Amino acid sequence: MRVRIKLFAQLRDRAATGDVACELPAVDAATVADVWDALIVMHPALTPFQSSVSSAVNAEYAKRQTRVHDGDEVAFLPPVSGG
Amino acid sequence: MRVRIKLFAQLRDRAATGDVACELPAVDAATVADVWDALIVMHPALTPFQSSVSSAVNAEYAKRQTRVHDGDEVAFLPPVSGG
Amino acid sequence: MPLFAITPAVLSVDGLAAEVAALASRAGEGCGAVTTFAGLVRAHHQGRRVRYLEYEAYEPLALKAFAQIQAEASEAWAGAVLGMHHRTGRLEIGEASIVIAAASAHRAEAFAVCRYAIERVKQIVPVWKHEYFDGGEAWVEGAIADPSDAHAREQAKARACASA
Amino acid sequence: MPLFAITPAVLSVDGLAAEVAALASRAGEGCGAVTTFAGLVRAHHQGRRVRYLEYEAYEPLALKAFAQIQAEASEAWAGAVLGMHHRTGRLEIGEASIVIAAASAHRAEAFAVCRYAIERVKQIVPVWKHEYFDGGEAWVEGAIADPSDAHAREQAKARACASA
Repeated sequence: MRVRIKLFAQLRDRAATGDVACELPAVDAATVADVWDALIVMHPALTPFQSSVSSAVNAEYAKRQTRVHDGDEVAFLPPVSGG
Repeated sequence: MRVRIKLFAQLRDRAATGDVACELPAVDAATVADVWDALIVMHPALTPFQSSVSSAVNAEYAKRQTRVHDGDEVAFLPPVSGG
Repeated sequence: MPLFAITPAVLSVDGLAAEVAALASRAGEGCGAVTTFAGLVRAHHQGRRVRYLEYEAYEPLALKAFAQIQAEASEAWAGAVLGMHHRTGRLEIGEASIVIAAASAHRAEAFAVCRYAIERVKQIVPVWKHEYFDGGEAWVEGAIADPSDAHAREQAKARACASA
Repeated sequence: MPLFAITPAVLSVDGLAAEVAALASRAGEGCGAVTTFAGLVRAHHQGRRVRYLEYEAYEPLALKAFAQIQAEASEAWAGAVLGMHHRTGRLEIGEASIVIAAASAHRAEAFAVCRYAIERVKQIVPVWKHEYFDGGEAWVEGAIADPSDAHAREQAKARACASA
């Protein structure tokens, strides 16, 4: 299965891209955590954000254990600083 | 001595005037309380406000025991309801 | 635009906000937060249908009361700039009777000063509201004005959430 | 004017205030209080001279986060109407990055909702601030976004002075 990863702010800067196509093994229960693990293999510079990153699936906040499906958009968000 | 009394809102309505000239005996220590006492003799309808009225002398908040002098402007204020 | 005014003219909250922001931006840490409050005439009050209001003020004392509120706010939240305009005369439903704006480097102070100001206005500023409703009219009951009442001041501070 | 927006356009706090006031005036007790908050770009931050800021947002999620904040506020303070606009792109010193307006029958709710909203924006809305200062640039450190964190929500409520 294939998901599209979106990266923002520092994450995008570190990865030097805001859009990453990600191919995952077609397992039954792929999660956001699996997508992150695949991402940091491709972009090891993102590893330090492991403990502070938030995630969203199809523009809804998600948890590490949230299931992802083929075609989903998975976003990783560094700590927010709006306002 | 002569002071000018200003009345506002309900007080003015009850007295049917906002300006009252008040002649006081030329004592050494006339106070706001003396002016009030003279006022309610002239306008007994104001008596019920005795416990809720605030006062000012020359447009500065005053207390019952504040001294007044010839020519002063003494204002009596019902409870405020601005905002 | 003066920071404090008693006026029969229609009030402008954005003009006052711009004014306090400009003043705060020239101070110490600059201006990072502007808060405003506007009190509007409601169509219903205590189960009555309001037609319009009339506000009366003792203007020279009201301006001094504004100045006292500003001094109290500066003592509690240094560096915040405060502006307050109260309208007088006849006000229609939906119109603003008072606008308050506060500007500061940080939001906690701007919120606290703005809230503190309206609480204190209702306690000590010599303004009176006369309500004209369907079937009658009445002066609105308010607070006995005592500018030296420390308890009232503490209550206003508590509502301003002084600790946050 | 939409109640919630992420936009590169200059923000208008008075337009948003008018919008929430109009909506609140058609509800139950009517609109007696409007509060606003504007966050402005300061010239100094952490001892550095700021040249300008750039804000970036994940717009579809940010709009959903605004909706969540509105739902939380409605649960805590029924009847208050809330609007929030956050700007993106390059902002100069003195410009507003965010404007919030809240309208309610009474002032306590209007203040609480406005303050609650900005606290929650800083906790859960996916927007990022990039600071360009004399001698460099940096992403500003913020809060780990967790919309289901009950502790953060309680903290925002406490700062909104929910009890007053």
